[in-house]
Amino acid sequence: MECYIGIDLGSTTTKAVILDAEGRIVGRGITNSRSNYDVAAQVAKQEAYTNARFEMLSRILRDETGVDKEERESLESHLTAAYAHECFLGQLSRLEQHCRTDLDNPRFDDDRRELLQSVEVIMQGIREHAHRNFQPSATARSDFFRDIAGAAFIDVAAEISRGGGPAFDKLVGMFDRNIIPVENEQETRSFSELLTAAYGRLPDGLRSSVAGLPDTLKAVADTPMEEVRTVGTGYGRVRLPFPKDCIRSEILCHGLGAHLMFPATATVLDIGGQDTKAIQVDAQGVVTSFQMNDRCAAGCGRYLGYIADEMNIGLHELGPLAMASKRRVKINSTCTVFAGAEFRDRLAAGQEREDIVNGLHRAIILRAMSLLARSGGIKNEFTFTGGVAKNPAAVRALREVGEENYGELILNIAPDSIYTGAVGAGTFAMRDVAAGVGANQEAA
Amino acid sequence: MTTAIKDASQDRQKTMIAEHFGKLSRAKEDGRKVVYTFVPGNLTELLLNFDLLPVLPEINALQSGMRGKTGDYIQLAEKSGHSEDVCTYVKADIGMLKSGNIGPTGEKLPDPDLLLLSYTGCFTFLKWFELLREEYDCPVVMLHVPYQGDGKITGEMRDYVVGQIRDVLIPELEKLSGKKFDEDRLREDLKRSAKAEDDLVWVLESAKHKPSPIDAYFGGVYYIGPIFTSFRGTEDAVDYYQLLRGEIEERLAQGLGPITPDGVMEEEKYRIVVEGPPNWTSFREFWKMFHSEGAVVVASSYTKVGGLYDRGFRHDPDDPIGTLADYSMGCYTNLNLPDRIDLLEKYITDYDADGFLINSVKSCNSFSAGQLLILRELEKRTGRAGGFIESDLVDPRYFSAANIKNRLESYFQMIEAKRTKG
Amino acid sequence: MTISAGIDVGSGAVKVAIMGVEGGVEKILGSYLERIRRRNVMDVVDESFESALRDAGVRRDQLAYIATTGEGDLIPWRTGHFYGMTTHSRGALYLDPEARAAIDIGALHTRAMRFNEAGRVLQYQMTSQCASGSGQFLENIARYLGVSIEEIGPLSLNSDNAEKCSSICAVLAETDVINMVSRGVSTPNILRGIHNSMAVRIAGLVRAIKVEGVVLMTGGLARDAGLIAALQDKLKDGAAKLAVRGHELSVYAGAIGAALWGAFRHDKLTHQEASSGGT
Amino acid sequence: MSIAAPPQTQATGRLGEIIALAQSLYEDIAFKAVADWKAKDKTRRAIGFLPVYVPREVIHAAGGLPVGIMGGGDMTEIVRGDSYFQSYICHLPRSVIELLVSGRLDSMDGFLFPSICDVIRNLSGMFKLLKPDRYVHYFDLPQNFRSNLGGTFYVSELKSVAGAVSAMTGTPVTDERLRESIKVYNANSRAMNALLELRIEKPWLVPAAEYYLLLRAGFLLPVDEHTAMLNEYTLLVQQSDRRALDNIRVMVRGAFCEQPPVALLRTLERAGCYLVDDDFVVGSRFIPDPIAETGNPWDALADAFMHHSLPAASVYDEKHEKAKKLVDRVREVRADGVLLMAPSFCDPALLDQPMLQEALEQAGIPFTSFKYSEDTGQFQVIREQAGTFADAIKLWGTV
Ligand SMILES: Nc1ncnc2c1ncn2[C@@H]1O[C@H](COP(=O)(O)OP(=O)(O)O)[C@@H](O)[C@H]1O
Ligand SMILES: Nc1ncnc2c1ncn2[C@@H]1O[C@H](COP(=O)(O)OP(=O)(O)O)[C@@H](O)[C@H]1O
Ligand code: SF4
Ligand code: SF4
Ligand code: SF4
Repeated sequence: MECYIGIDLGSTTTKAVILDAEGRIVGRGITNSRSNYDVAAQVAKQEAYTNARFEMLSRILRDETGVDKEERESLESHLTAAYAHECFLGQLSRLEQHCRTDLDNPRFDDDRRELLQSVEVIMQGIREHAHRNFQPSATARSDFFRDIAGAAFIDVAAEISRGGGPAFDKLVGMFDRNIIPVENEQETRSFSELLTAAYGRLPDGLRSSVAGLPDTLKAVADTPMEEVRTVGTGYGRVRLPFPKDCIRSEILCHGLGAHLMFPATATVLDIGGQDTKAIQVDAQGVVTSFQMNDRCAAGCGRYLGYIADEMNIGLHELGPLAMASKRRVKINSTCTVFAGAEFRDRLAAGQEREDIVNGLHRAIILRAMSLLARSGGIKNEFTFTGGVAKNPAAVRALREVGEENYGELILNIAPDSIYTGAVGAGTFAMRDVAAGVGANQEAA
Repeated sequence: MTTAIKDASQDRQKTMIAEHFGKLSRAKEDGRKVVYTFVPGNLTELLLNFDLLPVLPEINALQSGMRGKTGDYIQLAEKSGHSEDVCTYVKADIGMLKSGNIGPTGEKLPDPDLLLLSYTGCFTFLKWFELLREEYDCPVVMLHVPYQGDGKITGEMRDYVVGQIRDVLIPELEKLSGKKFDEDRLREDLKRSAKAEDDLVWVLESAKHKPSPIDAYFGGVYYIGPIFTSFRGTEDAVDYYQLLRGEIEERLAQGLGPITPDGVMEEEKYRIVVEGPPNWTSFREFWKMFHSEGAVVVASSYTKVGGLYDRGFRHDPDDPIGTLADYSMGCYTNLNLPDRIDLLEKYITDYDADGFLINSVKSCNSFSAGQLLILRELEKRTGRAGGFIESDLVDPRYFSAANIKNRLESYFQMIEAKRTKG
Repeated sequence: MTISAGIDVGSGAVKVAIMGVEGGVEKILGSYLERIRRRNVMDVVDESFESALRDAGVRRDQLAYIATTGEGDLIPWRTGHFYGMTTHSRGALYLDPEARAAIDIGALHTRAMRFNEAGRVLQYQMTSQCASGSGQFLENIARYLGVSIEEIGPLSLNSDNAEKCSSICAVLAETDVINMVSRGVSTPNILRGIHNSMAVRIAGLVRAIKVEGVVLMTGGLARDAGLIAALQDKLKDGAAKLAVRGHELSVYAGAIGAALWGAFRHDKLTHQEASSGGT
Repeated sequence: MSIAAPPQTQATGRLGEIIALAQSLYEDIAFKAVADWKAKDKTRRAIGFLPVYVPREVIHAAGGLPVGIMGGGDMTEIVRGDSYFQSYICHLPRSVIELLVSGRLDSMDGFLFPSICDVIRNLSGMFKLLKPDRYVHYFDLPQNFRSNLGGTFYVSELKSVAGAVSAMTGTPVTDERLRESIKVYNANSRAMNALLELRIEKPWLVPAAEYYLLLRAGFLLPVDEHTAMLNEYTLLVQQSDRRALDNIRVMVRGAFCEQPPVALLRTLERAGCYLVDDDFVVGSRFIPDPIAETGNPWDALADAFMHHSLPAASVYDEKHEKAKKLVDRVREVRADGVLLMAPSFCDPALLDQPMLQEALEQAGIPFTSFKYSEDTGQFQVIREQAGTFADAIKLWGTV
């Protein structure tokens, strides 16, 4: 299969999509951006390939086996969860390894034994957490190893130090130091190895539910996927590990991506981790004007991240929590770093958690509104993209504020909205190849 | 900064300025009195009438900016209690004062014998001289110039200003200088002003040609120098503008583009109208962002802060005091927002510009408050590409070259896109 | 002996100091610090208060005054509350009797204050709505770089070629740091770069209050030798009469100062009562 | 320093009702009260004016209702307002534009922009463009204070406003009517002074937030209703059982235009500061002494503005006596210190500060300064600053 790849190296997350020769999205991958762009891009791409193969599997199961829908879905979700679990355990054992090696440092001479013991307890704790978390029915707090493992790490560490073990700070410091190398290493096992391992984790009943499942899995794993061209975009684009002519500005990519997803798009709002963009596009998806936040990250996605951290809940849970609010609390400061303090203040003042969180969402949207206003207002159709578009409370606030001020809106949000920039980039890759421009892509 | 600009007129101007500062440095020994005052709507001819020497703190601030001194000056002022938020011209001036009041030629500027607070088009002027008054033991005279809020100069406004000039200013200046007001001399000086003004207008309007022989913003700030400052009404100014006009006539005949610090501009790719003052601390770098892209500024509002001569105003020797009043009330910063927009719109069409660009400076509320509405209105009315960048006059902390360059590049691309489409 | 407690509730950590004052001699009897890290503040307060009492070997009923500072006015069982700059100045003076100014860099705010030989605050300046250059910011960066807070200082001191850090926003600076790492800039050079940019801002505050003489760093970041070095560097030129110092107990300055003011107030009140024959 | 958490000054009964009314007027950013007032009589007209000072007598005499437009406070969500102003311009004009474009100023038949700064000045032009069908006037206040120059000019401005409002209402401003209006406003300013005196004497009876809300009510209510409100409040509050706290007495300067949020005032009081004098909504008492009720009323108004008004950063200090007046006032109200609080990005207020600071320093009066904006939501810094300020004075007494 011919693959065109778009990679969006965001400030918070790195997204990759794979487009087939017809420009359909066949795979998506996302990972958190990190200090090593190469790795981030590789990991996202790898994830996208994995995702593409799972989609392939899904198609085969649907079209080529007689298995009924319910059973098929059960199999797929189990297999996906088991695959993720497998990857997680791989990373976890690397984390453990790094923690142990780290403790060889002479400055731990005094309490090495205690710390090593704690590591053991913590790892065991995380494994147990993971066991629950990777049930097909479980809703994950986050997609990323750092977040899932980190939260569990903190929980167990707090317990240990409360019980008279090493100081909490010391334990958590261990995580902070060692998560970095883990993130910067890639999974060493191949897709096929991981898939086989995941297959091994399936309950017996499921394993035999489809005749010849192992062969099907092998076929999926062996299907060749050929990377024709990759185009990169995003915050880190000046440092992208790509040849210069395979790089596009994120504004252009977002505009085009939104246009492709919703051809009648006139205005695009993208709220990412550290930046917010308001873009106006014409009928061909060409950007006509735009505004971005400069110099200050107030009111971006990262803000929600800090709040979720503060409450020790997952990003996914934040929106639903806010949706439960019935009152509106007005929040004025959107400085990302102050968010936690403001949250605590308000709690102390007796305000409800969900109302505060709801207010925080509205505050973000209000910030975005001023960028939108500066770029020329909201015109129909209006497409909302970026990570924050996944958040139902942010969407609700956007719709409310938008309609109060600009009348009725056609508000588009694609399930793939976080991939908008990557889709734009992938499409530029296709167009470049079609037009015969651009580099030969060995380098990527 | 002017090494590459070798026109005779430039040399001439330099000499004039050097002479002026020379006079200033000798003022005390020569027994000449010094008056500090502001540029917009200034009363140069009136000061000339009493042989007073003007010092323009705004010009000092901008020149300090060009010489890279303002960063320190501003910090010094902030250290003494000035807020980060306020106009940096004021802070640069206060900082310069605190560092010994060394002028652009390296000589110490004389202390003022009078602060002439001609209050035209900006409230900050008022505070500025209230602050200077704390430092110098000298009188302040206020000339309150009412704003053209409703877009016109009413009889009451004119009477008010004329009355102040006649009943307040002239007596004070007479007292200070020990000289009597000489109306005939004023008429003679005003005649010379008008003559120089004719030539200036011709020069500015030469930008209507394609390609334009001048850059009416980056080059323009040099062309307006003498007439906006201390030379109006002098023979020097008349000569300078004749010389300048001759040079431009020459360029026009040869079909040449403007001179930039990096040589003659090759191809005129974009014709732009600019609103707002330039940045001084990175003036050359800023200019380069334009000329290296083939962008020529064909008209600008900043070059009208010292008078809207191209809209027909001339100093009128037949009504000497009235004309000074009209001049004070008529400069660009005293126009209301709707009139500013009309004027810019007219420039865009008259000079056949591809687009307009606003350089919004943090310091100057007088210019900046409302510029985003100007942008939108002009886009709507002219359908041409509008651009918006932000910087500051003399605060190096607010000039982000990468940011501005980025915006300018996308802006020029937008013009290109508009062209290929329609 | 008058025994008093000072509780400094910060946005990053709770600090408690137990002080004894007798005949003009002030002594620190016990102390405790606990970082909050996403836990309920009041629980952390209770825990740290008990631990500090244990450390001092003092019973609760022996305390003449429980003084709070920082966000501590939320504690219902306090005797009185003093504001941060009042307490940090007093604490700084206790820790370093030569000090005539203090710079307190906490998790979110930076403050600079000038005081006299009696600990009376004369002038002060504080950062406002923006968290750039704060402890939280440094903490985020450290987490990104995978170094623990304690290592920041020593690493930064090892820098040979400090990187220029332009971003003023605590959040955007993270991205800057990512860029530096991917360009292969070493961790010490990144940290020193960040320290330098923080120092510029802090120096601005210090200049604004016209300090001369010894300046003591208080608050959590006083433990950061790298920041102190950067600040010493920045303040060297121009104001030659400045000496920036740290103290190993600097982080307790607020708590110490609160306890001392509490004791002072207690003595004053009992004195008043005594002289007025009680009420 | 506070020994215990200060008890919340809760107003109950009739006093509570008055405060509740003032609060609801303050929160009425859609100016419903104005629409209601107009609905009672088809010929009624309301004229909105921006801070600082506008002689409301003239509008009143022409049968109009002068309504203060003091910004959107922290109650207005800024959606489009930000698109009209760069980040380095103060907050007030954004919320005012927001109110305008969202239709919340529709009940105003005209707008006056007194000359206090370039931002307000340019805002007048923006209103002209955005509301071409309304009366929009930049009301130029003289900076020359001679009656034959500034005075004459000012009277011409007054007459131009009177003419415009009269044309809307059909009520010409005769000298007689204008004198009557001056009387009505003099009564208001007497009520205001009585309250201010009480506050200076017993600040615990008149909490800053309540005082502030009452001031704001005066910019919305018809003047006689407001006078009655003030008188009733002043009477009732003296009968209340409010007790004094261990707070210091401070005076506020610099807040003449963009208004701080009410929560900020409460924060200051909680941090241990009684506000005994301030320049909030300064236009409501800009001319403290009664204006001449006989003679030529136009000249009386001009004379009052030019020679009997309070100092403000936007008025030229011709006699060079601003510093002295400040120090005198501190002594007069027996303030322990001064809070110089100015709106962020406000050139007039911030450029004034160094001069005021110098004067206070010379006089040995403690002061502290900070910036705010009308939608400031984080008070920690301000609380710390004010609290430390109060601590210092309490622990060590005044100078
Ligand atoms: N499932 C989710 N639910 C809610 N918010 C999310 C979710 N996933 C991501 N986000 C938000 O999106 C932000 C990242 O958005 P993204 O567009 O990936 O940013 P960038 O392009 O700058 O890396 C995060 O900070 C987070 O707030
Ligand atoms: N050794 C250290 N080096 C650098 N930073 C430190 C060190 N120890 C503590 N900190 C920082 O100090 C901050 C806490 O300081 P503190 O004065 O307690 O703040 P607050 O009073 O706001 O809670 C934290 O942000 C932490 O990152
Ligand atoms: S505000 Fe503008 S016009 Fe006024 S002094 Fe500053 S730069 Fe000049
Ligand atoms: S306010 Fe907060 S988000 Fe904005 S620049 Fe400052 S630290 Fe960054
Ligand atoms: S707050 Fe200051 S700058 Fe803003 S409108 Fe008012 S006076 Fe002007």
